[in-house]
Amino acid sequence: MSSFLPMGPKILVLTPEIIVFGGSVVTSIIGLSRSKTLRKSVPLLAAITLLASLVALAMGYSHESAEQAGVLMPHFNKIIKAIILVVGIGLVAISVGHIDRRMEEAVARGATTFDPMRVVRGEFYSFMLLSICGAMLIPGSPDLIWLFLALELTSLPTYIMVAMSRGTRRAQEAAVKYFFLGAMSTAIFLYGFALIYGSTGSLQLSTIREVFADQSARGGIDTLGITGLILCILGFCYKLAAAPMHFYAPDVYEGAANPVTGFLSFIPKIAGFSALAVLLSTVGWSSHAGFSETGAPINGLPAPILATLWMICALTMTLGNIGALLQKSVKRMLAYSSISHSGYMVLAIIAGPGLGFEALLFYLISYGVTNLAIFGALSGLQKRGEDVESFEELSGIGRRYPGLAAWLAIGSGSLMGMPPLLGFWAKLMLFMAGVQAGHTPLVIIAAINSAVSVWYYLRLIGVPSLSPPGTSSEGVTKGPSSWPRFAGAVASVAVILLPLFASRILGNSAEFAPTNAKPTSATTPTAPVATPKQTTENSRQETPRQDNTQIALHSSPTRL
Amino acid sequence: MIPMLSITDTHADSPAHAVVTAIVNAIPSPELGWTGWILLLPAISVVLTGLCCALRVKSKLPGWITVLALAGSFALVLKLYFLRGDAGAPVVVHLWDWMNFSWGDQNKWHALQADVSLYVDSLTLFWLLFVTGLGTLIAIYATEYMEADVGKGYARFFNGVSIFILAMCTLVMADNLILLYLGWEGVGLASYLLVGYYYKKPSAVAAGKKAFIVNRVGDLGLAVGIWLIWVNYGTIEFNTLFQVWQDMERGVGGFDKSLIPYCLMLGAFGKSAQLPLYVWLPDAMEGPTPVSALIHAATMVTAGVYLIARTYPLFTLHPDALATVAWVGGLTALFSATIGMAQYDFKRVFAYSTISQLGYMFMGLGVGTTFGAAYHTLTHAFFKALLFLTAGAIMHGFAGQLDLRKLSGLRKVPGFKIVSWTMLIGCLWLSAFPYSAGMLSKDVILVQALGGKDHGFVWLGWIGLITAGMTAYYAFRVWFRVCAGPVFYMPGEETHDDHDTHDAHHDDHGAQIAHSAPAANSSHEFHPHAPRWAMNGVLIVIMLGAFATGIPGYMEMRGQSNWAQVMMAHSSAFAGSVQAHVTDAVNFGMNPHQLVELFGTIASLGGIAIAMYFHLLQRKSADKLRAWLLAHNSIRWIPVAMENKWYVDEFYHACIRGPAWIAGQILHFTDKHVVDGLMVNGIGRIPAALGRLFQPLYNGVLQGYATTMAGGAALVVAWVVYRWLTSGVGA
Amino acid sequence: MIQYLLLLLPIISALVIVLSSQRAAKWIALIGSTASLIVAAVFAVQFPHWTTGGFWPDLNTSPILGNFGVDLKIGVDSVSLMLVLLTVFLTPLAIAGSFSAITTRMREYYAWFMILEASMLLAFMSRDIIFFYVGYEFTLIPMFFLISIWGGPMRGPAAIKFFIFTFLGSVFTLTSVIFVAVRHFDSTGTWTFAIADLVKFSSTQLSAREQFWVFVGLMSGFAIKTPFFPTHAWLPLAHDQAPTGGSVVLAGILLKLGTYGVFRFALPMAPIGAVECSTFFAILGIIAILYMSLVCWVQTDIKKLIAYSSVSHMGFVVLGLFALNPIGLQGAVMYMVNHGLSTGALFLCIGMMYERYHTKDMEQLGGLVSKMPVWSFFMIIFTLSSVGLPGLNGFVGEFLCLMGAFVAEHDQPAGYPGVLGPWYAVVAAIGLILGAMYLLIMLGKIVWGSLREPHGQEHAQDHAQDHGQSHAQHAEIQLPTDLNFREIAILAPIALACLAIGLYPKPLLNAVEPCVKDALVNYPAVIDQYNAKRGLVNPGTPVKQAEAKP
Amino acid sequence: MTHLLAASQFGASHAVTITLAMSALLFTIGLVGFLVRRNMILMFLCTEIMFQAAALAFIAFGRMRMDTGGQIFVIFILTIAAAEAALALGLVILLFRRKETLSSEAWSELHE
Repeated sequence: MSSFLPMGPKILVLTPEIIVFGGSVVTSIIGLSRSKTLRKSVPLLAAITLLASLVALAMGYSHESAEQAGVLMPHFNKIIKAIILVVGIGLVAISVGHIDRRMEEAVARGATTFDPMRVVRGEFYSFMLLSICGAMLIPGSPDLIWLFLALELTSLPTYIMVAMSRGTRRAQEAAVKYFFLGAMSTAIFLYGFALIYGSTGSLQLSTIREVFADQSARGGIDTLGITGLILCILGFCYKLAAAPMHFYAPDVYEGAANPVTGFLSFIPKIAGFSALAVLLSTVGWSSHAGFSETGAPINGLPAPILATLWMICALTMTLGNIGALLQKSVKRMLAYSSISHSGYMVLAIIAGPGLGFEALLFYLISYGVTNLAIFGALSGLQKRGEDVESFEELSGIGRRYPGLAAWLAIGSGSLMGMPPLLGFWAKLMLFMAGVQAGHTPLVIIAAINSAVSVWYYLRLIGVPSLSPPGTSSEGVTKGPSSWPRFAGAVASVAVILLPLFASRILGNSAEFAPTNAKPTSATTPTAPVATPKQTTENSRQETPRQDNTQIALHSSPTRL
Repeated sequence: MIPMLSITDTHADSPAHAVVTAIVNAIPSPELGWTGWILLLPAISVVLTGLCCALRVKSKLPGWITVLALAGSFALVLKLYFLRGDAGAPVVVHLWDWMNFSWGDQNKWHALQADVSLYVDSLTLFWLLFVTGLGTLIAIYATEYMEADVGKGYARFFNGVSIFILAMCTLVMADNLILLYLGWEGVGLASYLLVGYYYKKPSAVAAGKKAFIVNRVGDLGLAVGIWLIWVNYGTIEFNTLFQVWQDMERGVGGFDKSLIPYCLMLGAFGKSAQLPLYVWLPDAMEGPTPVSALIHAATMVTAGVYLIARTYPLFTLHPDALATVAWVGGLTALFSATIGMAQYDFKRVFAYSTISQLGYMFMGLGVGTTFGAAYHTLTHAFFKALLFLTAGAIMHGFAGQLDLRKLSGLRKVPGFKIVSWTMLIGCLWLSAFPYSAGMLSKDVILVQALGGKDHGFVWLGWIGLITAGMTAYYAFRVWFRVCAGPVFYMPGEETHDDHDTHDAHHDDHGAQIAHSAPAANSSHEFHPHAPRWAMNGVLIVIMLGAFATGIPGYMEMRGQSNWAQVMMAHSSAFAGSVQAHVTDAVNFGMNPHQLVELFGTIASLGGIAIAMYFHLLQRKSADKLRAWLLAHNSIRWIPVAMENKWYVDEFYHACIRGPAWIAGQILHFTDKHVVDGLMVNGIGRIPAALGRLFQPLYNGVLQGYATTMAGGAALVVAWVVYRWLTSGVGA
Repeated sequence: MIQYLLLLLPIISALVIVLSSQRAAKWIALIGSTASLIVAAVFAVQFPHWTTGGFWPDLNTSPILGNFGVDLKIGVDSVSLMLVLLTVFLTPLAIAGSFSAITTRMREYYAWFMILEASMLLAFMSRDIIFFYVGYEFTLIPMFFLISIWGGPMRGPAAIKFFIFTFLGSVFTLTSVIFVAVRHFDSTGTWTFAIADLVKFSSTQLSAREQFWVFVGLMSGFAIKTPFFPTHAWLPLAHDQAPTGGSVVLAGILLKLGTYGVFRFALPMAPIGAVECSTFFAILGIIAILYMSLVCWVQTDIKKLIAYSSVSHMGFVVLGLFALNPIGLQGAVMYMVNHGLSTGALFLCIGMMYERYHTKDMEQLGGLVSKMPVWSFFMIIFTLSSVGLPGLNGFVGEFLCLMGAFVAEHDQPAGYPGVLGPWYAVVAAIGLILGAMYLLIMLGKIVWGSLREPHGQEHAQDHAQDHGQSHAQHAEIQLPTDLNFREIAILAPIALACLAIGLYPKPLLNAVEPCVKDALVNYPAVIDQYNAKRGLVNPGTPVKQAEAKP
Repeated sequence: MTHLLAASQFGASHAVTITLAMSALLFTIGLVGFLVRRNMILMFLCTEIMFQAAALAFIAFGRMRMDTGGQIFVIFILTIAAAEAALALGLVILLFRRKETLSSEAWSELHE
């Protein structure tokens, strides 16, 4: 058993999570208050909690203490937490006014009296905070147990949130689908954990990394470990909504209320990507990858893992996009779009630390903020107390609510990667990372996919602003609270303005390497620069370069 | 080493021929900058008449502006001529840089230099003299002729005329081929605008279009020629080119070099309406008659002659090309004469005669007498302008009547005396009546042809003689029908109240006429509209000019030096020409001079006599002859084909325009349904179709999802295992 | 700082327009764009490198993704500046041309228009590939709205097709650019997207295979934008449906983004790839010229005809570009500017006619010269310019493009060997005939002939209302029979520019010359090698390479 | 690192192998059950079986590696399983109240 970690730095590092957890307890209680003002302050409280947590993160987090606490990737950890908290505040804002909407309206009308048994607002925000707390815990996990628990802490509240987000049958159906399939995926990655444990004999991620390094130095990670990793990746795919575990997403996103959909499309995703990053950091990447002499990519990931991720990446992008093309419901469309974005981000995971992680984080920021803009606009609308879901209902709302249409348009533009919006820069970095890692074919697939995606994003731009208002869109009015719209507005402005600060947000890419990893980030040029003259003369038949400093280039097939 | 010019030296038996030793290198002459005004005056006229057009000036102001501008140009040309004389050395006047840039610095191929500069030698002057001179006269004529359009199309007309003179002067004064090309297309534009002057008539619009497009075919040849010249010689400036060419040996050069003259030829044949590109010229008669006179008889159509004369040093390097020019010219002359014999519209008769006479000019160029070609150009300019202007006067007077069967005895109609007699002069000149200028100029060419030793030039000479006979016939067919005989006339279908159909002459081979006004105004209700001083005066002046153009011919005949000859001799066009060794050749025991004198006279007088019989003395017998020809199936095709212009238009329509149009339709269909529909939209549908393929998987059933997920996971794992087993290298 | 002012002016105008009233929008737009024109003129006067080549101003500023070398570097060389001038010249005219045509949602229209101008300027002025791409790509958004709000009855599909098509192409361009940047990083350790650095790196350091793919990637975007032959399907539809102002900018400037991209990026970055592909693309160009000419011939919709003719004309540019010698490139650049002027003006003319008759069907119209002589005058001028009549602007570019292709042989004494040759030019030159044919036929149908007007104009107006252009609130602006002063004032400057360029193209040619040399700096050697591989040896020595400008 | 060396000589215990096989079998049973059964309670129980299969594997590996970590993990698995069970039952009851059926197929309103 590896050494016990000192408690002090650990708590220091975990302060933000602790604050969030505390907040969740408080909100769950306050939500039951008879005072309307207090009840109404629940989202505010949740937001304040997240803000406090953010402050704590900004003030208290240091790389040293994080390293002491066993955090594998301190900088990554910090930024992921920050993203979760910032976007979390926005997610809280867009959900204001949704939960208990009927109940509160009835109370306001005097039709009924307040009944603590029939309200869920407190619980809802409490679960939200819990889920956020779980997601925050993931990137810093030092061992598999922590990782497992954090993942479950992220997921379990979301199941309930889906069910309680609105009282319709669809929400309940979504919840049950989400829950059962989630349980299955949990079992899959749990089994994967078991296999990894069996292969390495440790639950500590740092130890696992050493063992894997040792194994690959001796010919490759053994079959048990590889199988475990692949199972884990597949299990995590559920959180990412990545193929082949993405099938639930359209149904669940459609069934849940708009703000919850917004939540689902971001928090589990970032949790999944953090988990993937943390887990894969045990098998390592080469932080600098390029071409070998033959043009074959050099990448530190073991070949089977790479193959898995490659396939997942390509499939997810493609299935997401082609699925989205056919949708009539905005939320289903956004679900597929969310799937495809997971696909893009897997590319960043493949590219690995350094540029890849930087691209991943930037992409997550971009996706989170853009998501807020879109769901802010969607949540800011209602039709007879119900969510607005289909394109028909959005048709021509730009005439009445130009702002909301604009946010939808800006958000869509960013998602499709239209320069100069945030999404473009994210995609740019992603492609840079992909090309640098030697996965140009994957980048080309991604590029084609983003072109395909234009078709449905254009609908989201065009239908609200360009189509004439139809019968379905006549009853659409503004939602009860202006906070979602406000959040959408802020997010839209951020989508436009954030690129200006991109450099400052990300800091230095060198910090993204796992701290305990071997220094593989030497940026030596790999391929000798071939001048056109040389290349026309000879036909470049050098043998592939064997690079022993890289971890686990090849695994022996005989060990499968 | 000056091989091409040695010929004139060795055959200096004729004292008339000045001995030129080399093409003189042009002198840059900035002090002659005022020659730019020759271009600038018409340009100013273009602007001013354009303004008149915009301001809807309702007077003859635009006409007089144009006349003044052209007269000014003419005066400047005269000044230039007297300044330099017949034999002045060529000068280059640089006006401003145009398409001019360079790269590298090693050789001349590292720059493309095409400036707006003027190259003035005696060839240029020769052309300028009659272009501006006749231009002025015809403009004066038009001020009266077009008066019905004052306030409507009057300014537009003179705008077009100004554009034409500007472009034509640019063409002949250009010091490089690209500027020449500018003028070349510019005259095409003027032709387009003026032929389509009566824009409400579909036939006029179509004729203008046709003229431009057919000319473009020729222009393509010219363009290719220009490129080839640049590729081979690294420059397109005449002065440099001449120096290069005169240092070259005959027949030297690869395929692309020997292609150059053929390309230029194509351009020249397009502009000068030779086979196979002559088809636009007859249609171009849709334009107002002064335009036909100025552009389509006297000046523009001689641009092709000018081009070949200008690049003659190149042509002499390629004797086969010259022979081609000669043969095309000769055959065109014959061919169009056959058509001209059978037309009833006398303006068209003159159009075909123009083509025919242009054929003579090319024959002259081809057989080696640039002097003959240029001289014939000059004489033809005058007598053909005269003919057209008289035709215009008749149209003007008889409401656009052009059918020679519907007019008769005009010389007795009051006011048409001058017209008739000037027309007679024109016809005599055209039919090469002995000792007329037309005969003198034609003889120079025919003598040269009959004296030719190779390329079958002798045959060409005989063709020329036969054509001369036919020419005499059809020229006098017109005159005897229209001006002689009993007085009888039917007006055309236009009335002067409706300016739009002014000049809308009857078209007897079935072209569409938009306004089918009642044609049968009985003649006694109709009062012919006699020409006044401007038209008559111009007719007389041009007639006098036509006489005057005979002078060089007489002097030539008497072996004296004359200005036309000297001017040619001191231009690049003379270099290498092979004239004046014709006395060696003997046919029927006569030398070519005697031969032409005899047979030319016979042909001319014979033609006139036949015409007199059929069209003055026994008018009915002409119809009988026609009926007799038509009655016999074996020879029926002759009159039919001749009257239908040998179906060349129809042939082009069926073989070129039709297929292209069908191709256009097919391609449009392809574009719409294959490129756009199948390819683009098809590819566009792929993603959605793929999406539909996967749609059943999202069936909403929990177990279904679970199975798909598990199955998908299994597939991914299977794929990984497969990759692992087969390659050992991931992705 | 004037270059930033130039970029910001349209954006500021757009913001002001958004905040202003519907009535004032068009005037603000006109003032804003005119101010841009003035600023650009000042910029052009200050520009020191007209004949020497090189970029100005030479500044490094405003990092956006600083650690990845993405900097907002603004600077122009003479070719960019020419296109900038074209942009600022055409935009006010297109705006003024929309005054009476746009009667609904005017604020949006003019705001989008100004944004469009800004993004075009950014694309032309950027010295950073990513910002070029930003400008290049962002033009889609305003154009999408311009088409889909103020367009014709098929505006939706047209806008979407235009958008997706162009986007699809440009993602490959982006991928290629990223590839080059990454390879640059790999070999030097620094990130940069500066055009000069990447061009230098890519043209000299990438292998033949890499260059080939980089070139293919770059071209797939530019080919669609230009558009090259088989990828032109979006264009006729987009042009047909776009409002007049949109068509003007689309044909006049946006298409030039594609050819500008080829000139500025594709050719300099991947000489080997370009040489290998040049015959292919040249043949595409020729097909475009001939095929589109024939298609134009059978069009009945005048706007579609001009749209197709744009594709045909762009074929000449393609041919000129792939001649890979100074003459061809000069021609191509000239053609870009001249096509912008003449086709833009033609679309303006058609728009003015459409506002009066509400039809673009040539079967329903005819003989307009007798009713609208001034309009007809302009129409004829611009058509002739399109036909390539010498003395007007179209000729210079067309002639040089063809000549460039003609002289692009392996054994050129011009110092720039090529891989095309006479036959390419000769076949393409048939386009001269066909071009004259379809354009004159168009003139013959609609300008000349006896007057033909569509029946029931009132009905046509009602019909237009049905298509979403509700004129209900805004009474249709009454237009005189012939052009009014505003419309003449729009067309006259273009006509003058056409004439001026046609008669005195020398300043432009001189300005383009150094840029052309820079763009071709690697070519003679590469082409000689390529031809040697095909067994064609250049006997001459290549021209002394121009020193790369600092 | 010593424990690694010790673990590398694993495979000694026959019992471990059997347990692992058992675990794999259990997981498969759970998965197959999950895929084929329509009753939501049974489906949930199948996920529990899969969880327990993982737990069994942890124990077996822990034994094999001579490491207590596996056993510790099992405790957490059980906890989470309990939490999930609570959640599952809550959900199932909620659904049953709505539709009076436990069949998962009754809930397929959301689909393409």
